Amino acid sequence: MTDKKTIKKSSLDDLFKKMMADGKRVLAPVRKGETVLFQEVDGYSAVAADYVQTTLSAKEALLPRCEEMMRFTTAQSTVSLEEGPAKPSPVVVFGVRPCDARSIAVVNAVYLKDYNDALYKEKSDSTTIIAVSCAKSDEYCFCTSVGGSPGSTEGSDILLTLIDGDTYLAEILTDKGKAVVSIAPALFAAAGSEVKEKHLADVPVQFDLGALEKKLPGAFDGAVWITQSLRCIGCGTCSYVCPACTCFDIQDETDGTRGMRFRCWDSCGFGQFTLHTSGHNPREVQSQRWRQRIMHKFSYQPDQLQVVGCVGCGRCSRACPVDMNILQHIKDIVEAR
Amino acid sequence: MQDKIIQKAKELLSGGAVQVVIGYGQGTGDRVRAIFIQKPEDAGRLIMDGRCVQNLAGYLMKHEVRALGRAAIVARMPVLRSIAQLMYEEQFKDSDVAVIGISDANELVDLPDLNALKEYVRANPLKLTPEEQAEVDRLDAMTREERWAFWMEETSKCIKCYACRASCPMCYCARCTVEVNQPQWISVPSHDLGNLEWHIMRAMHLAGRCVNCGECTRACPVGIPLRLLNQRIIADIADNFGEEEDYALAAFKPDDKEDFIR
Amino acid sequence: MSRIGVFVCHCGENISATVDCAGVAEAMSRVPGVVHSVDYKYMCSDPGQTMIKDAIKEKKLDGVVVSACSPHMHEPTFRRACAEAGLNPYLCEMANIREHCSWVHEKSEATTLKAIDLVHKMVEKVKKNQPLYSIKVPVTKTALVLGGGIAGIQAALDIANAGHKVVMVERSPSIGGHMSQLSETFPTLDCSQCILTPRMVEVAQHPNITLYTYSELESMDGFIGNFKVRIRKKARCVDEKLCTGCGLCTTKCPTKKIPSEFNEGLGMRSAIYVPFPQAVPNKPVIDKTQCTFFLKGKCKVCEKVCPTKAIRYDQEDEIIEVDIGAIVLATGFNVLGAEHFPEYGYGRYRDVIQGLQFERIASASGPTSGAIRRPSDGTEPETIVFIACAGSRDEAKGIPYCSKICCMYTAKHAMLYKHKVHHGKAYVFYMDIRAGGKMYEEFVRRAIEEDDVKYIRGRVSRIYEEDGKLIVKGADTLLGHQAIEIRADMVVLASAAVANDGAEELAQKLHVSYDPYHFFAEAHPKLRPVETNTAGIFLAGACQAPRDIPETVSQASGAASKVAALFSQSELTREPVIAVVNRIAPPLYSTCTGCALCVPACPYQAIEMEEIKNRDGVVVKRAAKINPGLCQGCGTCVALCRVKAIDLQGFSNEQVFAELMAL
Amino acid sequence: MAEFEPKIIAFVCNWCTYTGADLTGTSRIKHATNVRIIRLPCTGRIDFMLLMKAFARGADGVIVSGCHPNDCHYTSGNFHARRRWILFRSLLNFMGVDARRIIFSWVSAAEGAKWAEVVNTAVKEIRALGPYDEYKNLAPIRASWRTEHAG
Repeated sequence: MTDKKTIKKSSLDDLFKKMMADGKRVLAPVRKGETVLFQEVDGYSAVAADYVQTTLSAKEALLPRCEEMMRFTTAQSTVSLEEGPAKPSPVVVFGVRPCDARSIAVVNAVYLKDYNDALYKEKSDSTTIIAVSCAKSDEYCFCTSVGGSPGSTEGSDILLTLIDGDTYLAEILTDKGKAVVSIAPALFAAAGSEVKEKHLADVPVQFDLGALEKKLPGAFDGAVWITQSLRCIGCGTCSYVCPACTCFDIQDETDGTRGMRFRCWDSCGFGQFTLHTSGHNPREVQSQRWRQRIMHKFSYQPDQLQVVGCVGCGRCSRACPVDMNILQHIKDIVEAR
Repeated sequence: MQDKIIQKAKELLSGGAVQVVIGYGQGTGDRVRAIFIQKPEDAGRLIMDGRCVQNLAGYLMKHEVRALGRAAIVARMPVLRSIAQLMYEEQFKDSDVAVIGISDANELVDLPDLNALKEYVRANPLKLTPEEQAEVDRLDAMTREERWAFWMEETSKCIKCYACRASCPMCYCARCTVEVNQPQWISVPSHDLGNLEWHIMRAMHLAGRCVNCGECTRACPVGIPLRLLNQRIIADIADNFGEEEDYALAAFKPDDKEDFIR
Repeated sequence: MSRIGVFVCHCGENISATVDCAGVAEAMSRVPGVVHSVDYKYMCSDPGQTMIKDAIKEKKLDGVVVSACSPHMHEPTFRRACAEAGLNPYLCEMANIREHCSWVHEKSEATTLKAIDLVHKMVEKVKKNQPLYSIKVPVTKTALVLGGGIAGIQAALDIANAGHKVVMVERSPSIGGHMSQLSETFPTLDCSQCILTPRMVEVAQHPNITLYTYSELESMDGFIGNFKVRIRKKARCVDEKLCTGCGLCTTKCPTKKIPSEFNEGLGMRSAIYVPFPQAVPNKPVIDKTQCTFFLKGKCKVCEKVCPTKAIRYDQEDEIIEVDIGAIVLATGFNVLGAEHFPEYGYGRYRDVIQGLQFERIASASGPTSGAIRRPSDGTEPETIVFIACAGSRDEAKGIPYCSKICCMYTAKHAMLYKHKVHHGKAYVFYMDIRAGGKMYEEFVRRAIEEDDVKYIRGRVSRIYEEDGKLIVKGADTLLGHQAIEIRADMVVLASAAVANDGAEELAQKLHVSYDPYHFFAEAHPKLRPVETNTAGIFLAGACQAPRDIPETVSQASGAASKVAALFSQSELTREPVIAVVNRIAPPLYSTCTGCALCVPACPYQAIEMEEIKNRDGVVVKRAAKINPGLCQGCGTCVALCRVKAIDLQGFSNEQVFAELMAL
Repeated sequence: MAEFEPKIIAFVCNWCTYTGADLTGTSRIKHATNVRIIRLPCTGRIDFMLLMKAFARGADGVIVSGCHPNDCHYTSGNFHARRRWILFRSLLNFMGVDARRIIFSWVSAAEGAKWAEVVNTAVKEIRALGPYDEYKNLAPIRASWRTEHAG
């Protein structure tokens, strides 16, 4: 049962300080030149205002771009695993957009469903998501087309919605959310009859997800993939900014007798992603990789994991150096006869 | 200008000289994007204005684009330079490509073949603009420690998405150095060392080849001013070696000057 | 897992005096992949090599690191030993813990730790070594001899007599070199020309020798067995085929007051000239810088008088290209110029001369027909002073070395003088007398004891002219630095022997090393004295260091025998240290991306682009291809290759990387 | 406290500097023990990435040395290398990498004494600059390995 409270914008700094005093690291969107990135902050004043979407998603709190998996030492004929560094303190991620919060379910489906990934689980358990509803959207946003909304609570521990210039409606959604409130109960007030809906951005539904999911299995051999991806240059930007992309690469690094294993982001957009040792590459050209991206998110993942691999945050389209607009491409596929 | 390009594209396509024209068209919102015109009647979609800065030369080497047939490419100066360099690097020949050249003065340039293009590029050597030079100088004026802090801050944003590489027409290698793992020269993970090594390596591998189109910086999703590195090298090449060679690192003069070798 | 054997050499005490060799061996035994690690007093000795061979067999080693001296010293030794035990020789590496460690550091823990590092890095390298197979290349059995002095003559004749072709290139119009200028030779006092001239003629007439005089090396490419040489044959302005050497042109030439190089400026020659009567070839050359026709456009006297119409004013330099298998460098030496001796008044006082000038004066064929006469007034000097070490062993003149020949020829000069001017007084100022050589010491004693030459140990501080005499001021250090003043009629300086003009430039053309004095460097001072660091290029005579005639001749024969040995095989084997372009599975075939930027960077034009075809014969890509015959293994392309598609055998990316990561 | 002993890695060509360093040995000219030589055929073979990796591996300084101009055994390897170093050094400096820690020299096969001097000067200079932790610690494997596990 959702507990609704209010909190003043002016109290957020206090909340931050109290959470930090409680031993939590607080990550929040910080403006860096033209980008807005989640970074550890020491107060609310550092938090960026007035942006539609962060440049990178909050996924990194749970799935870092480069993460130590284990460390080892080698001797004459043995390899021994070593204890890693001390566990980092619990994290509160503030300012997550509802679409990003929804994406956690997609990542969870990969890392916690069939196999329980200990590294991920550890982070997942110790991370609290304070999301903030979207009052603004742009032409790239399409959360409503993939089952989300600018005020969706899915995946958040607390969802804040600015209901007047100074007051947030705080929906306390989980035990982790309650734990945050309990750190600074005085900062929260009981909510009245406020409703968030009228404070949310208007994001129109752009395509019929069901129709897309039906269409894709038969579209594998179509020419659309080539046409759409002619301008795709094969970088990994879309995957790396995507909150729901989960693929990783494993890299070992050694220094003398010491070694470390890292898990690093990877992208199906890269030519080498599927390269076999034999030299054979089942996805030899970019159009096949583009198809994979769309198929995986909108067909394979719904089939296998019962989640749609896209939350409509629009980041990939915003960040794409060559203006590959996923929304436009999907609409074209749905509308094609 | 735009009309002339459309006209030229129509001619090339209808005459059968090319099967595809690579140019700029309307993108999302006020963006422009690369478009691939295959029919004369679609040529009207071509756009030419101040937003059309993406270096399209890389598409000439893309498998699916090549499969369309002989291409004409709308080419401003950086694209012309890229084509000249790619030609020097034997990546394509005259029969592969026609150019619709546009001068820095925004005039259509008649470049009937790639040799003409090569001459044209040679006649307009690569130079940094005063503004670009000033930005390089601004960094040079910092202390070493400040520069280190600057680049550490910038490269810490790097996520190794390789958009800089993918967007660069000169980064066409079949297997990039970072993917060479016997031995693993460049640390792959996106940590401080991996990021720094990647960007040093990339700048060095573009030394003498970079055409200063700025695509890497535009492509970078986290806004790292990568082209500064290439611009430093472009200035160094001009200062130290002059401008004659096609590739400064495969050439030398017995009296090349330096002031640091003991 | 590798099975590496490590063999740590004590080199007697050369290494073990400062490095804990047993400690190094022990440390290596703990390195993963090392299955055998021992130390021994002399690894290069027979028992030492046997240890290695036995270990290879018993422990089934797949890599060997010999930790001893420089690989330049014993790498071939140990690689051969490994090969004899059935291990591919290129799976053996040396760690240099002598030259680079024990000899340059004091005994300390740091020294041993460094040795451990040096050995460890080679262990890591050898793990990445691949078996390699030496490359067979054909040998062009023609030798190039650069220089036509006694060194070149001897080498050329020896090679030619062994049945091989020789191309001899001499810079001046005639062969003969400095030896042809000498009057008599020590210690036998036989006439230099009498023993040399027959050899010169033999060279000219030998069916296996092609002689190019008045010619210089233009450029050299290629490598041992397969050099390509371009020779610039300078225009003589005389058709050598037509010229009979009658000499009419030289006698009729109106320009006659040109100081003769052969006579060291003590005699004169004409503008069209033969340097000396016994010159080989006996064909004149027009000195374009002096000839009236070339300077003023008219004269042509020589053309008019020539009975065979052999004069060719419009003759141009000719470039001759030859394929060569080996090169003997015999370009000789020079003597220190006049400008270095202001204190002796050389160049200012006409009667202060240097040794080669005295040779001409004493020579029967010289300007005075062998009579000892002062250059200034032609009188017979009553008192003569010889100054040894004029420039030699003098840091201030930049010549710290001993010129080696001066002690002997000064004694000879003094003797020749006394034999001709019996009543004259001869003084020799010297620092030390170095007369090591067969009959040399006896020769000097004879000068002192039989010919009454006065030897004064000390240096001359100054010479000045006074009343037609040269006042030589010096000190006798054996008499407690007693000041000495001699009123002499003539002074002879034993000027230092220095590298020949253009030696540095020539070394650079041939890619051979040279020392700080521009003498060419031998591959090893003791064990490879006639070889250079560049395979197939050998040294003879004073271009390497000051030498006398017997030494020069024996070294020339040594070089010739090296050439003959090389030519005795139809193929030679080369180290397989060459670059290769990788091949991988389709569809990439090679990681080479075909950018072709390595092509212009290769110093040997060894890289070309090739088309790779699939099994249907369709060209799938273009990739670089290294010609193994031309590649010399510098690795410039390897460093340049962005995708690392080119690698260098023996110094591969994996090997070098492994070395670095071990440090 | 003991003096800081810098770790210096030298990349040298086989024909000039390596042989020159041999001559240092043959001449018994004593010098500091800090330098470890890696032998390559030619300076032309020295990839700039080797220098980068040397610092990543924990070097405090690097020496690069080969034949004097015009003396290259392979004619022009050192000329190519020289251009490479001109650009590489400038780039490193522009990125704030401490280019003073890379010492470039020409040492011929005859310059045994010069090699000793290059080594001693390098050791002195790098010692004065101190450990290059700034670079070494970029890699997590060096920065975050707990000291009790240090190998």
